Amino acid sequence: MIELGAVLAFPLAGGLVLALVGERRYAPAINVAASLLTFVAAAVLALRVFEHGPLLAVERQFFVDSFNVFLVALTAFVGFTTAVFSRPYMRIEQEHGRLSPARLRLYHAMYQLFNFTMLLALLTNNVGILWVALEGATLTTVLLVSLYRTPASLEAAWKYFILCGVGIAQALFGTILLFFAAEKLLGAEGGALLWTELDRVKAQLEPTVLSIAFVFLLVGYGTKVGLVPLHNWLPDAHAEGPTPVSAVLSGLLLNVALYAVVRCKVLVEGAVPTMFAKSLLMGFGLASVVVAAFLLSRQKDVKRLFAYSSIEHMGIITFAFGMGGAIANFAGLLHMTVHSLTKSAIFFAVGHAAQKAGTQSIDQIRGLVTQSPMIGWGLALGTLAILGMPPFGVFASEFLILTTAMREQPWATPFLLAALGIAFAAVFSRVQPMVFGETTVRRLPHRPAMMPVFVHLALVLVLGLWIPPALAAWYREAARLIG
Amino acid sequence: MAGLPLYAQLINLLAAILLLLAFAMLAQRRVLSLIDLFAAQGVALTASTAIVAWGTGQTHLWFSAALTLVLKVFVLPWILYRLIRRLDVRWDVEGMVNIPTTMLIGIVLVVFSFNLAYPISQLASTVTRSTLGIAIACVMLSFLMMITRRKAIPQVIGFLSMENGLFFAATSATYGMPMVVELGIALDVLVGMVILGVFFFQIREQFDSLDLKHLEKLKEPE
Amino acid sequence: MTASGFLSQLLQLAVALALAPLLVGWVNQCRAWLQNRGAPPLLLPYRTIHKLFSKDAVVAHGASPLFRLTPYVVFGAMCCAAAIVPSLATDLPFARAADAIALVGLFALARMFIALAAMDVGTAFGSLGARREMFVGFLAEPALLMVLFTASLISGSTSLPTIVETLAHRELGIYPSLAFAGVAFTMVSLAENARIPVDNPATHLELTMIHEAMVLEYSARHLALLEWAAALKLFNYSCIGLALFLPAGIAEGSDWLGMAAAAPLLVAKLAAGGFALALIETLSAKLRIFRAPEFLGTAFMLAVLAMLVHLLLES
Amino acid sequence: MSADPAPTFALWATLAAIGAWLVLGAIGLAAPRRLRFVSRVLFPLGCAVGAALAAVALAALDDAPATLVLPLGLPDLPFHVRLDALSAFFLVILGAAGCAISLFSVGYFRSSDGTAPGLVCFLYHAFLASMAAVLVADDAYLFMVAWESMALSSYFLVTTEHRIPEIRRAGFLYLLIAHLGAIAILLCFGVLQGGSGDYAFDAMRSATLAGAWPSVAFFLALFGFGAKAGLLPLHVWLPEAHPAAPSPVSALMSGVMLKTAIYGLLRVGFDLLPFHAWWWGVVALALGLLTALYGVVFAAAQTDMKRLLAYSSIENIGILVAGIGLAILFSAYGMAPLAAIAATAVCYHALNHALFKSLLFLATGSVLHATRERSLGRLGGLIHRMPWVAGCALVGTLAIAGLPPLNGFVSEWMLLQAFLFTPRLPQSFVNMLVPVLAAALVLAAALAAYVMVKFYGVVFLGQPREPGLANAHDAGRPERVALVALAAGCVALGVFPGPVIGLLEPLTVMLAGVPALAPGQGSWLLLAPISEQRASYAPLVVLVVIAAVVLLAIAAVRRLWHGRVRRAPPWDCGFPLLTPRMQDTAEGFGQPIRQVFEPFFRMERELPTPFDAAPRYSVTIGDRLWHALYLPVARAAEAAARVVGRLQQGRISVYLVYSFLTLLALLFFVR
Repeated sequence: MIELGAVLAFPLAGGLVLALVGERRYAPAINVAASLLTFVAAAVLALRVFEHGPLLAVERQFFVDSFNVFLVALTAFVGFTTAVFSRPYMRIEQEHGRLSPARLRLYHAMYQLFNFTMLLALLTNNVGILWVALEGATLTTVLLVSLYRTPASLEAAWKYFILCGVGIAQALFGTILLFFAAEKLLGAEGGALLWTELDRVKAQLEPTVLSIAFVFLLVGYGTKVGLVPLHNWLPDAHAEGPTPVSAVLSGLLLNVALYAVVRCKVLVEGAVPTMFAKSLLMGFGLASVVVAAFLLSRQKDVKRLFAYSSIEHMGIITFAFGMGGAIANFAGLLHMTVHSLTKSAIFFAVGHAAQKAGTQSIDQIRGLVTQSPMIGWGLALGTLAILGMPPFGVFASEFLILTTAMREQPWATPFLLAALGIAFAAVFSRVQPMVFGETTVRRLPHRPAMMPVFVHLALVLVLGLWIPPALAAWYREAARLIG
Repeated sequence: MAGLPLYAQLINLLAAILLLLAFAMLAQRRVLSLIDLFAAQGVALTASTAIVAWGTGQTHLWFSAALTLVLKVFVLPWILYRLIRRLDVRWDVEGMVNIPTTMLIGIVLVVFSFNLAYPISQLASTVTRSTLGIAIACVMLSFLMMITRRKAIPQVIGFLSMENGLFFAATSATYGMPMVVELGIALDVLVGMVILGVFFFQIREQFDSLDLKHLEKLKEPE
Repeated sequence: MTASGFLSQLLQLAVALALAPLLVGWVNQCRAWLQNRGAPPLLLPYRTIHKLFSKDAVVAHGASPLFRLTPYVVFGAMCCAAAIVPSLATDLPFARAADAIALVGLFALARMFIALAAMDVGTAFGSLGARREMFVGFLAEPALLMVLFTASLISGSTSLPTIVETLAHRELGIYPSLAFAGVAFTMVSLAENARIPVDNPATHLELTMIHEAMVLEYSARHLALLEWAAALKLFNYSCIGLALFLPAGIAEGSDWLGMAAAAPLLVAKLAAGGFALALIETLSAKLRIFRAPEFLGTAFMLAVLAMLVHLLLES
Repeated sequence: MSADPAPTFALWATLAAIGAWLVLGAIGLAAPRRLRFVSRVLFPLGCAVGAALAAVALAALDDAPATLVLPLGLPDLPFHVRLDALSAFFLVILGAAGCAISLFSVGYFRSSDGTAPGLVCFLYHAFLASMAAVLVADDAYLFMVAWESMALSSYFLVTTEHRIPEIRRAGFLYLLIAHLGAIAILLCFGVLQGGSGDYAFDAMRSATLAGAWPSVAFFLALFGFGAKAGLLPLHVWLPEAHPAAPSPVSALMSGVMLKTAIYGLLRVGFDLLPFHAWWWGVVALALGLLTALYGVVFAAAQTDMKRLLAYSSIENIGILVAGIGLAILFSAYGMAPLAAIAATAVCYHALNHALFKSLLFLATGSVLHATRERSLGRLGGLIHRMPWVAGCALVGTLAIAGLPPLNGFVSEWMLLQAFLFTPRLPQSFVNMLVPVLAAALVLAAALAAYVMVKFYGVVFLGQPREPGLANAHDAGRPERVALVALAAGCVALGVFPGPVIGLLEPLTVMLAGVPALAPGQGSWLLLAPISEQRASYAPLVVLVVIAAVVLLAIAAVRRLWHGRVRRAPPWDCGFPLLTPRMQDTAEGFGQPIRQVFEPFFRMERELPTPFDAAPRYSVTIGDRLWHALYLPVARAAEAAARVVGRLQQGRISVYLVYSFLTLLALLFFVR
């Protein structure tokens, strides 16, 4: 109970405090501290749920089970490391003259509020509040994306706002339809929007309504997940925002949106006994993987490159959840974890690399290992990890997904094979010269924060070789919940 | 229609008005008139919510009606007006091409929406269930409107009118969502509008215009 | 291994060593006759070898030990080969150590060493010869192996004595595969023994020579060994041809009487073969080096065809 | 599922060796710049580990399979390890070759501006450890992890000199194809698990696959392992990557890593798949021989010594795959003894190739160090300056050319024997085909001799083509020991095939069900696969006879005549103005092959005109497959990307149209 409150209160309070105190020397420290406290609270909450099972609180308005608590812990963790990373990063940005103190104030406040909205989205039991929180996350990140106020960042933020706003409006319609269907069974006041209640009666929900509702929900939240063809905002927003924001967008926001989709999918699966929801997820997943792979091969901007890579991986995860079953769901959850850790690590490294080169253009970042081995190796290893090279954890989940697909959906494997091959060629051919070769980069005024990169990569490495039994049990339980 | 209680008939009437307004917005080139139409939609929405509240005795819908009135009839149009004045785009005219085609597509969308809503509304327990099709149609028309607009403010108005359609669906088809959700939605819309307002200024500052054609730089190289 | 087998083995090796230069002398004599030239003495090769052994060896400055070792290795390989091919009798204990495939391997070993030695001094002609020799070899070797395979398939063995025994005692019949193989074998033999139309053993015209170009730098005892080895090679090929296509008369086991009978028969067969070789050389013209692949390719194809014909018609 | 055999000492020792290599690597990583420490302490230790591993594995060849489950890996899929005859045999290869190569590396790695020595040490040992892990893996996940770690560590080793763009390009191509192959292998395991969700090999052995699934699995495996092995048409990376790597790494990659692909193919083909279809064998056979011919023809045209050896590796892999195809063919028809011969030939050749290819790559490493030259056109005459290297390389050259009495010949002999047995197959089409394929094998072997004469002659013989070569020095002591050890291995394997095949017996029994040597036939001296009547081979006798004849001849000549030698300028038909430039160049030596096999190549010639002040002739050899297959695929992908790129064309209303249409389409579909 208290932990739950703390998980939500720390970022909210942090955001308000940071908005009030303005840009001081210690503001980054507050940011880190708030994130750390959130993470500690999340860890305690996770332990509690792990020991005592699911938790319903505040008149059933909050619900924590294995599925979301692991995402809460992950979100809080990546939020914390990103805060650590953003300290030197933003200071260097400031010294490079890209940001004013007022903007930094906005950044810190919005960063915490963003964390708050995401945690709220994860913790709430109310499908309506989930919508509200995700919309809130959009609003805060819109401000973060447009932080530099350059034409490009404004354009990216505008597209992000409009596309996600419209998208999420569809999700609201889906939510209304859900309410419409559940109201008859649960009554208007009887918690017809509470997921736990919906889950209880899902078998009796009207299939027609639920199918249509799911279409709206999928299109709505899918826009935020970045599923093709609803993905167009994603590369722009990732490329033009500050790097810590790219890291949390890729690492956290996409996960949370996907979480929303999966929650809805569970309900629809219960009501519609056909392959309807599964096929939709698989179709969107596969389309995302393939289209993203092709788009990857045309990139010139390093952050855009990894943004497309996020689309690809979201596609893989969606495909896995679409296949369903114990193994695929397990793999999907694992992939969510490792993707979020790896991708944020990559963005950290990329951020510093871009600062060193003074540009995000791939052609002008060269020979990182020569000038700063840590950033270079971090980027190289992170890229290899995200491309599915063992012994990193991304491989573990891709292994499970691909082998399952081979048996259950063999028609999809040629597409996956081709897409993964193209993606590998595209990403690696771009990153290799950035890492190796003669250098073009200069020194930075502050020591870069490489700790988060290597902590993330180490975790991903461990997950590739050994998944702690507790975590595995957790994943398995969550996989069972997803169905 | 006969046999329905009066309030239901009134709601159907208001639904028709909403649809009409949506079409009007689709065809309207001038920004100021768009805002007026949007405010009119707000009035219709308030009225319909109030009538549902009155007809069904759902007290929390009165709050919804009040919220709608304040937000969609007064605050948002006021913000928009102010923005237009401050940005000096009062006489902006949208250079839309081919309004008849757009209208035609709009009619197809309406048919599609009615078709889509039909099986759902058969299941509804509420008397005003047939309005669901109109709500979907309003959403679709707003979507279409956003697609066809080339200027920032009309696009945002389209976005807001989509919100109206959704709200209408929520009140008429289900007698309103739980209060906390509605408050949250309203807050989001308001904050969103404020942020957008800030955005307009920044966009104008950067591009000297609110024309969206300036916002087409981020793309894949040919 | 029995004592008689050992003796038979030694005898056949001795016969090969002794008769090989004679065969060369005979072929040269025949050729001279056929070309209306005055014939060199029949025993000239023996005299040449002896003369060369007596001379001081002259070795080029840049030559490595490999250069000096090569003649011995080539000679050793040819002796080994001679010990495998049944000439008088099929009781060859050593043939158990090396079958038909190993025989081809031994020829290849000799070829490789001689080619390397040719490149060793670093002269233009040496490397030219080495290149051409390997070039001829890469087609001739498989062709030879295919010929041997055809025989192996007929007899169900790759051991030469067994092949000969089977072929010598088969029912009389027409084996089209052997006809093809025979033609292929003849072509390969011509190429492998530096004969017209692929090479010309008598030439010292730089642009046409192959074998001679490789041994240009050799003198004295080294050259003597190489010449002897070349003669042995011709002898070995002749004996292989005889064993495969005219096996009649070769004694089975270590039948001393049979061997005594086989000896004059062998001489007669070799004389005929040598004459045929001289005839072919006289009647044909030297090919351009790049015609050689066509020639050898034909041989290779014929050998493969022989095998296919065997599989199609005779099995 | 069989009863779980208990882990044996050998299995523990193998795991300990893997661990030891990893620890050595980690120590190196901790001291990245301390070259002396790394090369004087860590590499010799790695060498000792390799030797111990080889010894242990050799002793374990005969043991019953031992398994162990490690507390690592995925939750439902802990790492399974297993040591059986197949693993043990390949571990012997790894240990032996790894030992020699590590020893050679002691003197090889220098500090350069590329990757730091400690890091190289880490990658090198991680490479060794991951190869060993591949060999003992007993579940799909550990296998894949080790497999890709192997690719990854070798990729970083290949790109040690990452400042050179060609090397980066080579590394990229390598990793890309390796990755594609790995996905195929992964999908193959996906098929093999048979929907049970159990990825342990034990479960796969007992899984029942219906319909086309076994064939799908086999061809996925052929694709995946073929990509690693350099099988046509996935070979393009190999001639780029192997030369790019430092020589010890090239030796490891060619000598050992390619064998892991063969191991994988054997593991999947003979252990995990329930049965064989005859046409798999035919496809593998044809593909293998095509690869062999392709490799050797291209090797003949190369002008870079390491590229030449890399193409020769492609050839040898082709021969190995052909042998596997033959074994599959026989076992599909239930001819176990013949399958055993083919399988033995494959394993024997794998061992041989590991030795002589390592030897030759290490020799090129020494040459490279001594001269800083890789191009064949600038070498020559090194036999005088580097007698040790040249002597060992001669053994390797003769062995790889397949000459008796060295080891290359033994395996080719066995394989040819296997080919000769095919006429007993029930399928007449295959019956016809196989002899033709035997002809291709022989052709490839003969061409290999051509290639190796070119290699050895141009590098070590003749006169130095550049003045700088006069300063070349012979290899240092550790390098020499390594080279001599490998050369001795080539000779020993060539001379004692009987005992070696006897050692391989458990492996043959595992693969084919019966031993290769019929009982009672042959002896330690005499190799006779079916019967002595059928065929026999005793290389020791051949060697002794040749040696005896040579010695006798020398003695006789000295005794009867004399042994006087006079040195003089070369004769060369009396031409007095001989310069080193008049020797055949590598291009010149390969020219006949280029001419005969012209359709194979894509040649670009640059011919001098009569008016050139400094006339130059150059010819570049391109791979037709690269232009006919890879570039079109790349172009197609690029074109597709361009089309897909239009999705992201910048205008927000278009993006809105996408979501709108998606929504409408889905709604329409649902309704």
